[in-house]
Amino acid sequence: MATTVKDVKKAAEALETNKDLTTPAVKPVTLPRDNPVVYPLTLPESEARLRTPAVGQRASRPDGRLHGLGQTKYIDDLTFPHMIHAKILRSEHAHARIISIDTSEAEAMPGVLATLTGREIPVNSFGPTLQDQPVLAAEVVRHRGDGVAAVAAVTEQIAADALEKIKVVYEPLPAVFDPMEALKDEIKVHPPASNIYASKVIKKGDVEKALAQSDHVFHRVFRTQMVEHVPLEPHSSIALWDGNGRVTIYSSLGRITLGREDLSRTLKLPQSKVRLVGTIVGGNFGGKNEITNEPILALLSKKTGRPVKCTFTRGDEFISSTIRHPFIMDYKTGVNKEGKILARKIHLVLDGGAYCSWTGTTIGKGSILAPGPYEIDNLHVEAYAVYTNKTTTGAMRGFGAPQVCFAYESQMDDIATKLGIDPLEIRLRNAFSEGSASPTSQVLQSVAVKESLIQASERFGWEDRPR
Amino acid sequence: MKQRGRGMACMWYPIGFTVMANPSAATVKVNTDGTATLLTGTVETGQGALTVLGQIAAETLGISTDDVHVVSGDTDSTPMDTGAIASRTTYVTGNAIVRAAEAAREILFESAAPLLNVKPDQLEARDKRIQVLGFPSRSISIGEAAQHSESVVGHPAIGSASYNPPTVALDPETGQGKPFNTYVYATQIAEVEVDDETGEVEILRIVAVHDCGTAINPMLVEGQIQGGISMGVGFALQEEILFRDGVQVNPNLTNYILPTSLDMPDIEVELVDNYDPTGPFGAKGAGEPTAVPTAAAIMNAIHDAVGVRITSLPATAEKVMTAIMEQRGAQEQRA
Amino acid sequence: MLVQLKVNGELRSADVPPETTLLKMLREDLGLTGAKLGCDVGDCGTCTVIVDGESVNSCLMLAAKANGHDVTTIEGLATSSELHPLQKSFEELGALQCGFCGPGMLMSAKNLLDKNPEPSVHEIRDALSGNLCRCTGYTKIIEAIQDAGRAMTGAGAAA
Amino acid sequence: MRPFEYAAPASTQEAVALLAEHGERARVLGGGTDLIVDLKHKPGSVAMLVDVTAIPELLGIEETDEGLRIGAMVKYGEIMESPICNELTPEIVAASHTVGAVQTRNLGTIGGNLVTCVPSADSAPSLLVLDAEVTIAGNDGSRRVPLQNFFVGPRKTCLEPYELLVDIWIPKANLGKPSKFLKFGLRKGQALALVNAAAALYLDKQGAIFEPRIALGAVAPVPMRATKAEAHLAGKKPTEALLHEAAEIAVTECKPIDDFRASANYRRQLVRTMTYRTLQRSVEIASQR
Repeated sequence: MATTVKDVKKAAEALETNKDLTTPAVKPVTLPRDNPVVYPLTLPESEARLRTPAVGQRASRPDGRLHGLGQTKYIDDLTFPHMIHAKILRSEHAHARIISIDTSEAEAMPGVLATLTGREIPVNSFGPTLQDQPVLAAEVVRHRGDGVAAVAAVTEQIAADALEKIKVVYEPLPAVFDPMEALKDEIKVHPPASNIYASKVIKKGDVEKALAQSDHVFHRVFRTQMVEHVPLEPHSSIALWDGNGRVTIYSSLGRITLGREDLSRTLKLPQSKVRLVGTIVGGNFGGKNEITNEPILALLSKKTGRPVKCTFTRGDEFISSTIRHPFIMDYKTGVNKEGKILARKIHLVLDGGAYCSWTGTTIGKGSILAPGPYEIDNLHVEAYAVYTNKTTTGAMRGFGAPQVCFAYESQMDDIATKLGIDPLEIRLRNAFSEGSASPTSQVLQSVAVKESLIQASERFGWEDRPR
Repeated sequence: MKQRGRGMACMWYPIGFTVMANPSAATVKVNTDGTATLLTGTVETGQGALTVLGQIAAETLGISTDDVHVVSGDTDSTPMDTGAIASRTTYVTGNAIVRAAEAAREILFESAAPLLNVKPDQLEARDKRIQVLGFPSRSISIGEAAQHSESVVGHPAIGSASYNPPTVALDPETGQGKPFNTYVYATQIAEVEVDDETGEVEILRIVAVHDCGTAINPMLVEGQIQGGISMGVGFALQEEILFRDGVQVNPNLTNYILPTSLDMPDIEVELVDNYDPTGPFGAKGAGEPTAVPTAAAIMNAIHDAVGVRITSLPATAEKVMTAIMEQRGAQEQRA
Repeated sequence: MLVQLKVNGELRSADVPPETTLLKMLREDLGLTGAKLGCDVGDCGTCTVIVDGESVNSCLMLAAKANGHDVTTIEGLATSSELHPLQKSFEELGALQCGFCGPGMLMSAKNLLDKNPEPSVHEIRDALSGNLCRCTGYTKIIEAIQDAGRAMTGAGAAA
Repeated sequence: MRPFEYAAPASTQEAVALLAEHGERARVLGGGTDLIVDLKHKPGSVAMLVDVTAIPELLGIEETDEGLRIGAMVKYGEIMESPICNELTPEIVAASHTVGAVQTRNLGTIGGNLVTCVPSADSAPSLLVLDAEVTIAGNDGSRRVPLQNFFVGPRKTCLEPYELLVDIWIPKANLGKPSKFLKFGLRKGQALALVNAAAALYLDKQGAIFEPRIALGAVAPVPMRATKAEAHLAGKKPTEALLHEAAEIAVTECKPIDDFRASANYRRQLVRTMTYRTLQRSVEIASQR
């Protein structure tokens, strides 16, 4: 592709000859707006898909071919006649009282068909365990991702322009961002409730005694960060409210049964009046397990009598969808000379962001898994989740497990280093076996941690390096 | 100078929600052409769940993966499902499907038994036929059996069932109880190279050995593991949403750094041979746990390479460099 | 303004405002929804198409700039008699999961194999660094590209 | 994006005339990898885009008696595949390879990168160490400016509103000059530079350094030369200690900032390491000649 003077001349000539193409004299006929994907009608059969027994086959996915052809339809690929587009205005403050919202100027714009504010939502709250999150904030905004108003317009650009015409008057409130600060309850995110909205305790044996009797006690604090799921497909949904008062919603949601429950609740409609359709989700990882803008679109569709679509921008995806809980993890572990863990005392603080979301499952799994896959007779795990005026943290691949694994496995190597024991060996000395008791005293079955350690070490060649 | 190091991390991870009910239902219809239609309320979110669920239905009915058409993702027509969350689909929805397909199969056995002059419990569904146990030459095709059920017996071969993993609530004081029905286990080992003058960490290799019970579809399990590791790599070294006064400073893919193809190491995947009698054909799950031990293994490898313990994620080059300089400072003071 | 393109070998045109990106024109005016909008600023690569033999981010290119040029999208990768070897390998080896990165990923892969039929793993990684994938860790995608490359050069492929 | 007009003039004169006509509301459109993003984020201020990517005077790579000429609208992808560049200025090729990813390199132009004039412009250091000059066309003809003087401040060049960057010249004497470019980003693919560094130098018959050049990106308001470090090297034998001393001087010359990507201190550490490494590699190449 190296360009030379000759190439430039050639390019100029090509431009010349292409003149007809670039400035056609007659407007050519545009082909109908169909989807002209080219694909062969006779398709090769995949052998693994044809074999019995089916289990254990490396069968290819039926959607694999459609992915490759560009034929898979995600929500944003769907259009309906007369479909319009919605955009959501987000908060200007991390914490503020909403004094007033004036949408009149936006509504007067040509191309704008409707606006919506939180007060118009029949039941303006949702959440999988605590219903503490508004669909659109009506009284108080608790983080910058809170939506305060929505606009439906004939194009996305007009909807975006209209957002700038909405006048929201706020009374800023003091905000708290640091979870350790938030624990003090000096600034409350959901007053009068405490910022501590979830906690968990797991106790077994006598930790203090066992720590006192340990040959070595290891203590360290570990921290993890906020992480976004980054599905390549941003959240997208389309709502169609029909003449029978029934609403159909196409959504990139990963859990439609419970999504329908949430919609029925927020819209105050019987479940039979709500149909939720999911196509393939373009990446979920826990981030698409809650409704976001679906009730808003339903109500905008009701107001306008048109299908309404909203696809998140990448920015929306970051600030208004959920993200992974940061953990602050205080680990104290007592071991004997042989590296056997005698006691582990763990204190976890989860930065919950502005709303509860999937914190229940995260704090549950995080606490139970925190001691690691090890037989430990004396345990004390205490975990607290606190509200802060930041992005809501929710479900993300692992529900707290990647966080605590970072802590318990880092400390395992600290112990190994100090005692001069090989990292593989110290794990084998402590790991669960079939029938071991878990931190909650559950008798474990189908245990394979030692097997995985040995097999991985063999594959890696762990023993190849002299100690 | 570049310093090499290696680190391992193992983990355990549960299937399903913590005590909270998380049922799935399924309906399996056997068609007169010998295929089956599976109705599930879950949604394909990329893992290949629908393929695996189809394989589970196919296995129960003795037909091939291709013989099962999966209908999903519409609350009007599919049964309830807690959804694509908590690594639960293969295990929970899979268990519901086994039960639903067994119910449909039972109807086929009832219809076929008189035709084959045996009792229903003497039949099995195998290689696309209903055949007499231990006497495979005496058989009829599944399509025929379905046809007979539908048009003669008047009992179409449709089975429905649901499954919710049994748990025991945790004691509020001590947290003791049975929060999950089963767990999976894994070990990952990372080899890294740390540039001790920039702090840059290059991951050379990751070995991942995972237990997921029976791998219903090993190819898809491998895909889960490889993908989980890439999230683990981002979590370990790169990804962080940064705030200034409550405002995200990097809410875009230019400044929120996640692994590109050039940032990923070669990944070697193996599965542990394991069978969980409580799962569908011994299967457990593979979604989330794949992303769990990666960061820990990498941090241990960094420690092995340059002797610094990273205590907060992500281990950016700057953080690693700062730790190396602090360590040098401390060593100089001692000297 | 009237923009006329040769898309997947056929002349297509649409009357679009000058601020229309090539991606928007393909998706909304020509009904070709294969190329995706993932970030809208050229970071993710889901919008990758090939213009005059070179892969580009169609979200960063004005449709006006493509006027009079040759555009190949994912919809034009197969023929009516055969899948492209990349499509075959990607399918058989389970290279894609959620698939949202797929159309862009495949166009980048095609762009690579068109220029370099037998790329090394590093060259493949380098060629894909503008296509983010969150599902696969890129592993099976790289394997599938190698496999397709072998099929195209006649070295024999697994798929 | 908000509405704007679009024009694709066929010559430099036409382009300059359009820019003069529309004044501040017009913007020059090159590959668009920066400008289109800006228009999406900060819409509304631009009424006219003047697309200059098809103007023949702004295209092409050629070697003349004067040196190497790279048209302002030459894409990174073209530089990477140019046999002339690969032979004569391999580190400009290397720098081009670190820009974005394939798709952005097939759109983005070297001139666009210079005009955007961000401190981290990837193409700048490898050009600065070869004493590159640029040709600027305006209403009254054209002028030639050393690249160093082209950069005025963050996102500010010496271009007047009606002027156009036409091409970039590497003097003949510097073609094939031993050089090394390094970029350090937060990841390997599609990275923005935390620090860019380039060095170029010759060794004389006695093995002493002459005409040393060091350029750094992303550590000052504009891509900069570390002239004191250069002066320290000139005329001396390239010992390891000398190169380390030069790197330390470069650290004192740069003026990095703290931002969310990295601290100023860390950037200084990178300058230390990367200056040394680019010098060391340049010496290695020079001594193999």
